Amino acid sequence: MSENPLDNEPILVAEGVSRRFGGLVAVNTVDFTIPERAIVSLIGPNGAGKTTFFNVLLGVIDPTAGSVVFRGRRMIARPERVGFESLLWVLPAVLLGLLSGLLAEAGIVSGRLVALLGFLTLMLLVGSLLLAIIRPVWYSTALERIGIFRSARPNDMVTAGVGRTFQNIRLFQNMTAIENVLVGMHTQLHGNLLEAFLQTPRVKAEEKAAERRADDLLTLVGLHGKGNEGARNLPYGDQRRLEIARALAANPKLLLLDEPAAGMNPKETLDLVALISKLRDDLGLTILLIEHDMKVVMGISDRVTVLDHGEKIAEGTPEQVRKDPRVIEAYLGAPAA
Amino acid sequence: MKLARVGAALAAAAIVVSACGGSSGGNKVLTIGISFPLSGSSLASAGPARDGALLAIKDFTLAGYTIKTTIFDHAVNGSHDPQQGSKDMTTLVADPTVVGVVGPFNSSIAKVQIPISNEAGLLQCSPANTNPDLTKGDAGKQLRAKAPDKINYVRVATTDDIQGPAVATYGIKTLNLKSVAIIDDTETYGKGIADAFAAEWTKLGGTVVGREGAPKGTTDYTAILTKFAAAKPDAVFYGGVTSTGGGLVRKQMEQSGLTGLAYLGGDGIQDGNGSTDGGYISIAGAAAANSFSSVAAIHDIPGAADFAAKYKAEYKVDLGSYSASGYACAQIILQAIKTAAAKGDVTREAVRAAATDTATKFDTVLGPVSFDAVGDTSQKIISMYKVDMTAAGGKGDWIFDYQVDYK
Amino acid sequence: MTALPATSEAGARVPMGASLRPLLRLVIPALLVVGAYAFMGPEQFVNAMTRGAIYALIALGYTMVYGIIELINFAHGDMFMMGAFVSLTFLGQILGLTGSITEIAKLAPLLVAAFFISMIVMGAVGVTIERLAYKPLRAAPRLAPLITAIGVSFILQNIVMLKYGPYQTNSPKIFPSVDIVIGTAKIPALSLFIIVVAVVMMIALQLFIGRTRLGRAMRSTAADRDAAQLMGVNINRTIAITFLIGAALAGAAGVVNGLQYGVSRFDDGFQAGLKAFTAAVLGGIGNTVGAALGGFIIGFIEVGATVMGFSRWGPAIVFGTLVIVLVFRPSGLLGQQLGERA
Amino acid sequence: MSAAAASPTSFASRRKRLAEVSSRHRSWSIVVGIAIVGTVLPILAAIPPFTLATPTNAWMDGFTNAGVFVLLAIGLNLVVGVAGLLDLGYAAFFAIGAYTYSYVASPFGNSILGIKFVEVVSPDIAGLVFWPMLLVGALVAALFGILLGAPTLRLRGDYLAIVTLGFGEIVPIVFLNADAVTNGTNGVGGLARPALPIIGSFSALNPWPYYVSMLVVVAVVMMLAYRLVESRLGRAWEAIREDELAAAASGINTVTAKLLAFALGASTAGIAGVFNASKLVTVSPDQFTFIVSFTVLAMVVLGGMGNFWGVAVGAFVIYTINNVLLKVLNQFFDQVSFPILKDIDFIQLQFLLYGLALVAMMLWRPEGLFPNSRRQRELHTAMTEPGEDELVTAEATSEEGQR
Repeated sequence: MSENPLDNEPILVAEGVSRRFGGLVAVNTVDFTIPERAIVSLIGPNGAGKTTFFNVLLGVIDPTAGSVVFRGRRMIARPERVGFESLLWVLPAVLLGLLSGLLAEAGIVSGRLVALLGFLTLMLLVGSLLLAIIRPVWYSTALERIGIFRSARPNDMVTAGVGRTFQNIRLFQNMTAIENVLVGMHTQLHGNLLEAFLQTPRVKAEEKAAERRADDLLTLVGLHGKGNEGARNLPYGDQRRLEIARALAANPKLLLLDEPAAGMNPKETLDLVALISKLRDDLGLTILLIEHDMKVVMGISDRVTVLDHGEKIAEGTPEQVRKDPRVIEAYLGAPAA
Repeated sequence: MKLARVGAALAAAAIVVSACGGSSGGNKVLTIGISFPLSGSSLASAGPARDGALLAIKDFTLAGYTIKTTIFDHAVNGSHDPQQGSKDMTTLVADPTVVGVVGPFNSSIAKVQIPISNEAGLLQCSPANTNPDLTKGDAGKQLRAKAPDKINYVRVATTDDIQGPAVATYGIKTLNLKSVAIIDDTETYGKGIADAFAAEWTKLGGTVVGREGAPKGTTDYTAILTKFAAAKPDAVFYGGVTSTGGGLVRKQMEQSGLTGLAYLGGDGIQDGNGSTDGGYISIAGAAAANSFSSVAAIHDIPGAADFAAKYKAEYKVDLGSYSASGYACAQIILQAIKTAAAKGDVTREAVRAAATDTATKFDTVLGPVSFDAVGDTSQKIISMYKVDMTAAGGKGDWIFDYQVDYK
Repeated sequence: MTALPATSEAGARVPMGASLRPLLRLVIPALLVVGAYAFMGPEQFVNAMTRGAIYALIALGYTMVYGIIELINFAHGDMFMMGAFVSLTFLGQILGLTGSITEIAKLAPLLVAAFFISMIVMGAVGVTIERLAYKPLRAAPRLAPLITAIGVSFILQNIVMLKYGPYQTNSPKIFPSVDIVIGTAKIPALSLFIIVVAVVMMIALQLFIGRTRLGRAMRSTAADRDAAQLMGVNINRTIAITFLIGAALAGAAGVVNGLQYGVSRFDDGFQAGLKAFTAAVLGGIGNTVGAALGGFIIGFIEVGATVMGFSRWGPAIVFGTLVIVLVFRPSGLLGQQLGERA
Repeated sequence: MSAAAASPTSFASRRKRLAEVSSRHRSWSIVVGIAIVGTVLPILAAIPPFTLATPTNAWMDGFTNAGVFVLLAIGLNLVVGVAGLLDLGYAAFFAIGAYTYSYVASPFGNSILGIKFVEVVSPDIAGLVFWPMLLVGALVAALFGILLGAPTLRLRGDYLAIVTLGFGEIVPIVFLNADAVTNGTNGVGGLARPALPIIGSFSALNPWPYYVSMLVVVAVVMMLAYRLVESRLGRAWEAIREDELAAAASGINTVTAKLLAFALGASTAGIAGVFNASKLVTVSPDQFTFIVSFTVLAMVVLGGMGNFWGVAVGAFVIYTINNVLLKVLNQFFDQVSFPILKDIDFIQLQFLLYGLALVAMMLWRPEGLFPNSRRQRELHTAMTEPGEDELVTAEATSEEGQR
């Protein structure tokens, strides 16, 4: 632990990530790596493209170029030959449909068999559509092998081990705090439909354990005893913490925090900084912070990256970044030399 | 709490309704049920049938008995509802004073009611059902699963498999038409009669140049009619009733280059003269000329004119399409009650037996009617009518042309 | 802003696609229209246009109301039905007209009056209904006004049924049945009149929404009600006006329907409303141009289905097309403008 | 939950305790609750004011019919109330369940499947197939729920609504026009009535076996529904309803979860369809119109979305208004000889009264008769601080929740 976390193996590597909206280039060929167990920050003035970049990392929006590799697996990239995928699942059904049509025309099959073939065609069509919608891992892998690629979706990223919070808190307002955490635990629970129907001992035990763990998580973020409060009734700072607890519930390896200190008073901010350090030190998490405010991140970051107008303008230790003239210019808006 | 309030309202309703039960003045109470779809657009055709039946019951007296009626509307949210139809029949069979039921109107309701009334041995007379499957063959037997040989369901309307061919024969033999385009309303009656018509038409050497369907609620038939026009038929046959489009189709034929063509239909479009609200002639207007339709009854019934006058005096409107059939059904049930009373006690079973006795001839407003072994009317005379726009004071009316016996 | 490096694959592709796209947007629909014309022939083409025009007029009201308060106004179809009854009452029962009127000098003022009266009456009905049944529920769960909308639909139907009976009522076809001959095809002048009326109203609506202060208020309320309120827009009045215009257009559709088919019944609104709603969604709900487009498309699908001999399957084909379109364009054909809100 | 109890009257606290006990012993409370309701209803139907209106048997038959709607409402509540997916074509699955039963339990259906079953065995045996068919109907409907749900899941909010509405229209049209396999407009008749080993085939005249079976089916379905909602999947649905993006960011595969909501909602409708078909012994396309979908939706919204007991009550209330109350008004006023009212034909006013009832109930209780605790909490906040801002947020949240 004493060694510099920046020397660790990278857990996430983003290469040449770009995202444009129409004529606007929000993120422009950004290279970005996060070493394991590091706390890195991404800062930049308003409109620098931080949140867009963040959303690309999380699979919320597709990049227009570049890719993101998480724990050795390419998760996010510009979609490739997606049109073929549609073709792939339409084609078998169309072929079968044509075939049955021809067979029926030729009088080779008739009556009930035609109906059966028609039904099969329909099932095939919808089955493959279903596959494309649910997109299990084996399906994506198989597609990737033939050169068709789609980015992981937000929930796939969670399963892979990336947790997140939102800039403007998005809790499940009408649920209690503990229910929020339990929802976050979704990927960690395995009770299936049948078990839920039968209330098997296994699923009961799992639910009990989940509630205990949710309690522990609430305690960890400092919300001990507030589990049964409605999320909407919690004070602002607590809501931020609850969101972190919810993200932690999925056992992430990498935690992405989007302006976690926004709207907090100095005292709350201090507590938060302590919590973030604790998460890394005690739970061994890797953390990416996105901040508007430079002051928040300076204390805890191992490395700070600065974005401006969608481009990476500086990267280094907080000290280095603080002194970088381009950063100062970007923040203060001094005229270019 | 809300439930309690609803419950209270229900209870209040029930108390009041309850007052109608019981016997009056020592007479034995007999109840005749009426089960029709009576709200929404169904009322247009089922209402006259109900009124006809009520008129017959109103005039009927039998010493020692008091005749009551109970009316059930099984239209829910505007259209006939099989679940409600079944509930109404359950209600009727559960009331021991009910000895006969006039209804239902739609085949799909008959299909859920017959199994119940059959098990209870309750006589049912439908003024309008024409679907052969309700009585004949295996399908009919399946409906009477509990007592297949105890017929309890009779009907005064001739089935589609007689009426449809009758119109086809008329078109080919009498009107000398060769080709026809057919449109139906996709309902049981409309599609059934159109199928039967088409089969007979082809058998007699005619050609069917177009066959389309437009569900009820359709208002625009121009596309179908333009398509027909391209095939240049001699006539258009409409399978269905006026309220599902019979008049609209005729009206729009003008717009689509089919002006003046012969227009054929079953009894579904034979519903009063040019001043009858919502009737075929009043909707089609001047375009109604050169239309032909069938009615499953003899034309020249002695009591018919009398009945029409009485109906008009009672309800202040002309006869509707099924007024006479409703009246006839009630007449049959009442006559069966009389027969049962003459033989002994009037029980449900006695009434049923009296009505379904194949030897009995009932004198009805549709002419003499008797029922065959499955409860279908043995009266198989079909009368053909055509529209005369000079009749009914220039408003147009159906004028009798000829009749054939299809025994 | 910053340009992508020219070497980037994406950078090379984008301009080409961008230059082709507007052209394709014009060419593809044009090809479709020409194709439909060639396939159906002129008469059926006009049938489809006429039917589509009526759907489009109704769909406009659906889409406007949806755009502004996100309510699927199931009572809107009944506005159309009532509009038809207002017009037949005025022309048939008050003026006692029955047949067609051939003199333009007499016909024109009658038509104008029929449209005017029907649109005014229905506009008033629309605003009243909004006040009584929807406004109190603006802060309620979203499905509550949906249920009242259907309740209102039942009420309107029953009122008309009590007044005019459960059967079809004749509406005077005052428009003379004159055909315009194009080659071998005979096109009824009435159909052309209907198409023209519908298109004129659509253009007027677009101008109103795009160019006037009230139209701007409507757009801003639709985009963000709270922000609009902060900017001084009178929300209640704006919503009322939206209902007024939507219902008036439905009233106009009712008049057109009466002229074209000559018959109305109390339950006509249901099917028409369903189709119009489908049209609004097909075009991208909330988008007025989309609603008009959707209306015409549905007209073409229905007529096309009949031409190909699938008249029984008409509604199934309409909804099937809708599903397919939505699978590929989840916010309808022209729905992006609103996509951000959803 | 604790914060919500603002005015702890003894009634409120008692009610709260009841709610707590019932949620701790959910399954037992359902069994007990259904048993109580199931006993009270026949007693009511057998005592004077009610017996005089209609015979007890007819009441029982009506209760069983209402039970079909209770099942439908429970199923739709899973989709609309819990998962927040607006489904306007729910009758499609009702139809699919009913037709599924008809294929196994009618001579016509058997001939399509190419088997001989109903014709060769006695009704007492044939009817036994009803019980496994409840499950099969549920499975087939669930399959179609997935088939029809799959293309719709990318759609949001009201786009979903219109597509489901479309399926609700398409399915009956298919049953109507695919004559060869569905007997078209005639429908399929001659279905076997359910049977049990000792009592044999159910009878049309004795409503009790149907009634008791319905109670059992409702109790089981409601128990399963509650278990589902209180499971991991149920939490996922609620999360999706509240905030889809946040749900996805919590690792929920929103697509699969929605598909499951569709499938499970559909399966309940399938059960209702099998039951209804076995009771009517006929299925025809006109039993499954849009109006059924809408009626069930009204039941769910009126009962209180998300609350299974609430929607069951909603179903019962609307069924009673529509199929009982409005039908007896004529006789009612005739009997009391109320001056003006007795001359009005209330049968013709059914639409009007039903419409007014819907509007009035929604205006009176926009959140339904028995909103579930979350929605109540939502509303409570709005009521204690009736400031303009608060109302706006409450509305915004509820809008968010519906999508």
